[in-house]
Amino acid sequence: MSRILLKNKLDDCIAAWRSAGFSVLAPVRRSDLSRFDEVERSTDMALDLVLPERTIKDHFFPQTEPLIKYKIKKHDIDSQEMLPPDMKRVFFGVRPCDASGLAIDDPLFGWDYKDEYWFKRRDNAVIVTIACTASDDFCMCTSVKLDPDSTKGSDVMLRPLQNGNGWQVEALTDRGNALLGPVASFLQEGSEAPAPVASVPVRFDVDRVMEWLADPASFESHFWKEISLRCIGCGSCTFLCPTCHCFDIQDEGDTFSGIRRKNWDSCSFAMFTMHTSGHNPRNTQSTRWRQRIMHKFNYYRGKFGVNSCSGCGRCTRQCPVDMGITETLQAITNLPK
Amino acid sequence: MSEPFEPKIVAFVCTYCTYAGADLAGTSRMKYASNVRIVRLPCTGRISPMFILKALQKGADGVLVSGCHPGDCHFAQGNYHARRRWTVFRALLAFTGIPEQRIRFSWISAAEGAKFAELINTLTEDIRKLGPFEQYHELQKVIETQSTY
Amino acid sequence: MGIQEQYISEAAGLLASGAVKLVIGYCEGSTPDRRRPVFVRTPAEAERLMLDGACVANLSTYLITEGLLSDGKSVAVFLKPDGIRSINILAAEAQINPEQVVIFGFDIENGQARTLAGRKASDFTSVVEAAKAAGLSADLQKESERLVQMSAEERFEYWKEQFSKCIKCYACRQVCPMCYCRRCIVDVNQPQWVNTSSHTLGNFEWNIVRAFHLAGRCVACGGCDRSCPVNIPLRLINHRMAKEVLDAFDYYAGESTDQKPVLATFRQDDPETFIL
Amino acid sequence: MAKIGVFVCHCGENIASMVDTANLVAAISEHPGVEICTEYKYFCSDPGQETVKRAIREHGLTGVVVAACSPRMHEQTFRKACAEAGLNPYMLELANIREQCSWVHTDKEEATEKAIEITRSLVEKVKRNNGLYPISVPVTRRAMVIGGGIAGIQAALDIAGAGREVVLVEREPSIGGHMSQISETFPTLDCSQCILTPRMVEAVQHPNIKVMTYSEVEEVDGFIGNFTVKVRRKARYVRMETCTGCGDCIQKCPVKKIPSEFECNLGNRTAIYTPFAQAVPNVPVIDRSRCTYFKNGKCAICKKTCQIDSIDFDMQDTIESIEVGAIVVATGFQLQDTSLYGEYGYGRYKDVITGLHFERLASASGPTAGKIRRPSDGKEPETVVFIQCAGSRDVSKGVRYCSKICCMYTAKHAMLYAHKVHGGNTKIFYMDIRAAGKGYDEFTRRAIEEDHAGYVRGRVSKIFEENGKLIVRGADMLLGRPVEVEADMVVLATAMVPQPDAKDFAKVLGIGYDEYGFFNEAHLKLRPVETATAGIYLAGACQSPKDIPDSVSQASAAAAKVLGLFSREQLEREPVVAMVGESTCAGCWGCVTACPYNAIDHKDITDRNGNVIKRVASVNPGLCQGCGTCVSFCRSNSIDLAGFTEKQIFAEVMAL
Repeated sequence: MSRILLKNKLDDCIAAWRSAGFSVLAPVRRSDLSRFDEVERSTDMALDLVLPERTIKDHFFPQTEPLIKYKIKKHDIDSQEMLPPDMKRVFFGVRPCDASGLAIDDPLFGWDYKDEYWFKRRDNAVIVTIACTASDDFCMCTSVKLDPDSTKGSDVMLRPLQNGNGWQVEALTDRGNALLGPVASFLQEGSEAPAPVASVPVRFDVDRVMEWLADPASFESHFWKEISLRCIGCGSCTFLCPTCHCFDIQDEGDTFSGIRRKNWDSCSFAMFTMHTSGHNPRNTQSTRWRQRIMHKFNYYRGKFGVNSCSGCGRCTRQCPVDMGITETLQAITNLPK
Repeated sequence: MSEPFEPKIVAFVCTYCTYAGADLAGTSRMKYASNVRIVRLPCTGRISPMFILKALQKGADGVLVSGCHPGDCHFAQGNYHARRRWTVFRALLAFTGIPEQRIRFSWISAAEGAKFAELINTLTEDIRKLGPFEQYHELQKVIETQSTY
Repeated sequence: MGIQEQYISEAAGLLASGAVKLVIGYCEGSTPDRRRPVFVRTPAEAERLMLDGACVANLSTYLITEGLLSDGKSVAVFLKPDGIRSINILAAEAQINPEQVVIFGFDIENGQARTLAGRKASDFTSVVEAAKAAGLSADLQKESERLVQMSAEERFEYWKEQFSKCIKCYACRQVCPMCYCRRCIVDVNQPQWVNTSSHTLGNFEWNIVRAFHLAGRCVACGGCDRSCPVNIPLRLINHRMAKEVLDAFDYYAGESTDQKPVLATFRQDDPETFIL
Repeated sequence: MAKIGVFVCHCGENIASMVDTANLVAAISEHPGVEICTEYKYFCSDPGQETVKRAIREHGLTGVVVAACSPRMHEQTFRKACAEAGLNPYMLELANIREQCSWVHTDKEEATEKAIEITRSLVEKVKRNNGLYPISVPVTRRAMVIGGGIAGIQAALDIAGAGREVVLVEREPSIGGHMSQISETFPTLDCSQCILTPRMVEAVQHPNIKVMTYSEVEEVDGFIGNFTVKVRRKARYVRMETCTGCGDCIQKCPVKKIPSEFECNLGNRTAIYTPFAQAVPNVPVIDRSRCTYFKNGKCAICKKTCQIDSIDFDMQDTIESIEVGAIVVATGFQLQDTSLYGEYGYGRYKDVITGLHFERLASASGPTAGKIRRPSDGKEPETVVFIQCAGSRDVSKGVRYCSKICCMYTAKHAMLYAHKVHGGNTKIFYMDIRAAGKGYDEFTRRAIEEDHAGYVRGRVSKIFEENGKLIVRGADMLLGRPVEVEADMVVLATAMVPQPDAKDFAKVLGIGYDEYGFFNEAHLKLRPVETATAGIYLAGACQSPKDIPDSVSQASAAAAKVLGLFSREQLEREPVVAMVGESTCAGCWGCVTACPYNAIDHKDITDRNGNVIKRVASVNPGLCQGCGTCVSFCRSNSIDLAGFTEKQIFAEVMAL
């Protein structure tokens, strides 16, 4: 026996959470784009998506965020911090890979300086994940040692029922348990079996990849040049990635006042490492692509003990030239030992 | 309603014709609305579309771009080049929903002080009727508030 | 022999004879309906080339890769009429020497690739003329007209919604063969004309500037639109610009390798009905 | 750190009565970077300027804003003051709070607010101003005049007369141009040759003038003060240095039946020839295409005849490269080919001729020794019909413009005819009589009143031959009825058109041309003799149809411009010019195309070993006039305009 949430009770849950002061965010399809956004009822949701095009990272580490508001005075500057307001949020229908992405980034934002802008949002968010029963040609969670029902980063796990009427509900954390409190009356006990999770093939040997990347000789390998020839140097893979977290600080304003902002940046951009002198240590696309792969599967692990990839496959799925991590790691897997 | 809305208008003009025309309006002691702020450039050829965008960001409710009549350009061709740019840029702005009535173009010669004064008055009045360009200013206001994400 | 086999054999021949150092074409992609760009350097590799109705990307964008053509050697590239027009513009804007570009011309009709005869950009004059005569896309015109019929406020709201999605990944710029600037205007920070932040204002500015810079240069290959990860209908805004230069100046981008840029030239009798 | 001084002028009451200057000073004083802000009754006065200068020195100001009148009024005044106080004059901006503020507004509060905003935005601009220094360009004080017609000769003589060297290039074997073909000139009826020939001789003998006939300009490089011109000296096959011009070779040349271009094919010339008897230089040329020797290697009679062995069949074209500082273009005009009017029968009927033909017939040195004889049978025509605007002012077939000289020369022709053929009849079909000019209207009146020129207002619709007569059918619009005239000869007032190769030549020079091919002046009203390319000037009919007095006036004007340029060794120019950011320029050459002054060129950037890495745009500060059209075109923001830089304008707007 387990707790069950029936689909026809979902609206009650939403209402209950909302009246408990939560805003409820779920995958929606709006203006020709699937992403997480606030919903008021279940019909707003697009839960049938394998994966929304945008990640939930957007809601913890927004693409652009004000940090400081400043006013320029004759002899000094007035400034005022612009932390986000307190927001109690339920993210409903998150996929395990996106939820894992948050967990992967947590140590990054908290290892020395605790990034308040991330944790203020993170601490007040409850992640309700739905295990995947479907996948597509780009999904690769199993290749990075996660699964279609990984619980990493999630507070509540929902497993779709075989009969399609609802989900098995499992609270994974205190936050998850607390979230279920106000909706306990809409849950029921049941023994319906969950549907089998999606079968996602293992597309590369991540251990072999890590081994190869760690070999100092690999850094200068001709491999990087060949594999990245068609990369056009846009930032779509990094910006759609649930774990990429690079940013730039930018002042925007006029003569009298302005805002200091934190904006996404991408290691794919030629400007990313451009020095004021004009020198660019990563002056070709291959060195940038190498950086991205190295960072995800070598450096990040070195620092935080985990690879910076949750296997969502967006990098390939939305790449204008059909590149992505999968192809590269497959190629590394297939390199002669 | 208390006070009538006073629109903010930014004008980009060439120094040889329209700026001189504006001076003439002054020396002739013509009276016109005080809503326009003039940015003086050597030639309409120097007026980049970016100027217009920045004026809007700065809260302009209307923009005027003005220079020498065709054939009168001090630099012979600057205004012809400018005219092509305006044609294209104006179409672009209109297509993105920035009303054509807010971005105006004119030829005003150094002798047309009266035309300048009259245009400023009409323009001010037209834009006053349109009201503040809230839709665009809203974009700026959003930036200045904390993220609700 | 189908077009694919024919071009594979010709590409292999060109590589074998040393007539070209590289062939830029399409090969199998990560799913059955995807084709990805491929760079072929040996006759043997030419076997990987594919050509069919799924080959839509405008590969001319790779020709502006820094240093690619600087050794004076030739490169062959698979191009549709839009790509051929791109070559014309790149040549007219002195970014490439068209003599170094061998074109495998093709077009897609009813989902099938069909040969376009010719090897050099100048061989395709009639193809470009036919494209001009066929007019701008009627589908886009219809969509664009729908927007034009709206009130300015509605149109603004429409684009505000669309541009609010923009994440400034610059895929639209990177995929575009016309965006060859060594430094994009958006990367100019002294002064910062375009707000680089991806808030809606910054996105408005970026997308307006991008469209303006493509006015009279866009060949409607659709690359930006397809590449946009957040599905902004960039094709519409580019189409509107193409229509404007065609209507106002009878200018069709990419007609020849010596066509002058529409915004660097003028006619004394250019239309000016909007100027007071 | 910026230290800006702001000086608020009351202009007596002119500003102070409408702008609360105390308020203005208070507001500006609070602005970041403003070191000092004061007000005064008249800053343009001596004590006012002293205040500014003292403040610059005492406060070490890095920039100055004077909030006063229009920069068009006192910018120079205050720039000078800044310079005198040791501040670069371009570190100054004027905030126009008089013409564009106090004088035009009626609400003091609004005017004050506006004055504050204007001043503040210029403070922001001036913070980003850069010190600029006048640009000096060395000047080669030698001029080239292209075209040896009356305009070219006049320009050359004027420049040479002022002591500067001139190279006069003419593509025909002789200088003289169209004027040498003309019989008498209106409105004085003096003989064209008589007034022209002395000037031709003067030119060729002038110590400062080097005349290069039978030569063509092939390439022009460089810019104002520093042109390099490649001139092709076509092989004459006669040695200029030794030929005495005795004419024996011409006499003996067996090829005698070549239609003479100079005589408009009404007379003949030989294969070795001078175009006309008074040619300057009086050295013949061999027409290679007609010469028997060049055709089959036989003949060479001229060589045998020449006593001083001046004939050289092996002579080759040579290219001479000449450095000059200025170029006067005086390449003249041509006549439109009138055969496009099928209904007039030109080319079909021998006795339908052009005005220039008539000049040759009336010329004492012409093929008929000045007797009016019709070409077909040599008879004296009893009735001559003149048709004006045979090509001019005709949108459908001819040209849209008025050729300007035809009304006058037709009246002259009617007069000459009346003087030479007593009792003859003239009919002149005209649209309007345009006789503006000194003595011109009097002249046409004289033609009508004294010489009975028969003016008929109307157009001719058809000319056909019948019984040895030319039947001219037309309409008399004043009487409103058809007219038919039996004429012996018809003279068409053909349109003046640009030289057939004018457009190509304009490209060689890098100057503009209009839809017809006439060269474009920099400004139709204010700079009519300059071209948009600095250092290249226009004279005569290459710019637009002109008569002799106009051509000569313009030639002298062009010469004055050249002499002005040559008055100093260095040309000093305003430093408001464009500059290229070479690191980011993508080399698309849009700016090169857009520049109205051809001031932008390509520049190779090379590595240490001299290999070209990339090509970028490069502005020639000697040519740039500072319009900034290139800046607005440049997509990558790689070109900027000193004095109005992107940073300056951005700051100005962002402060509004």
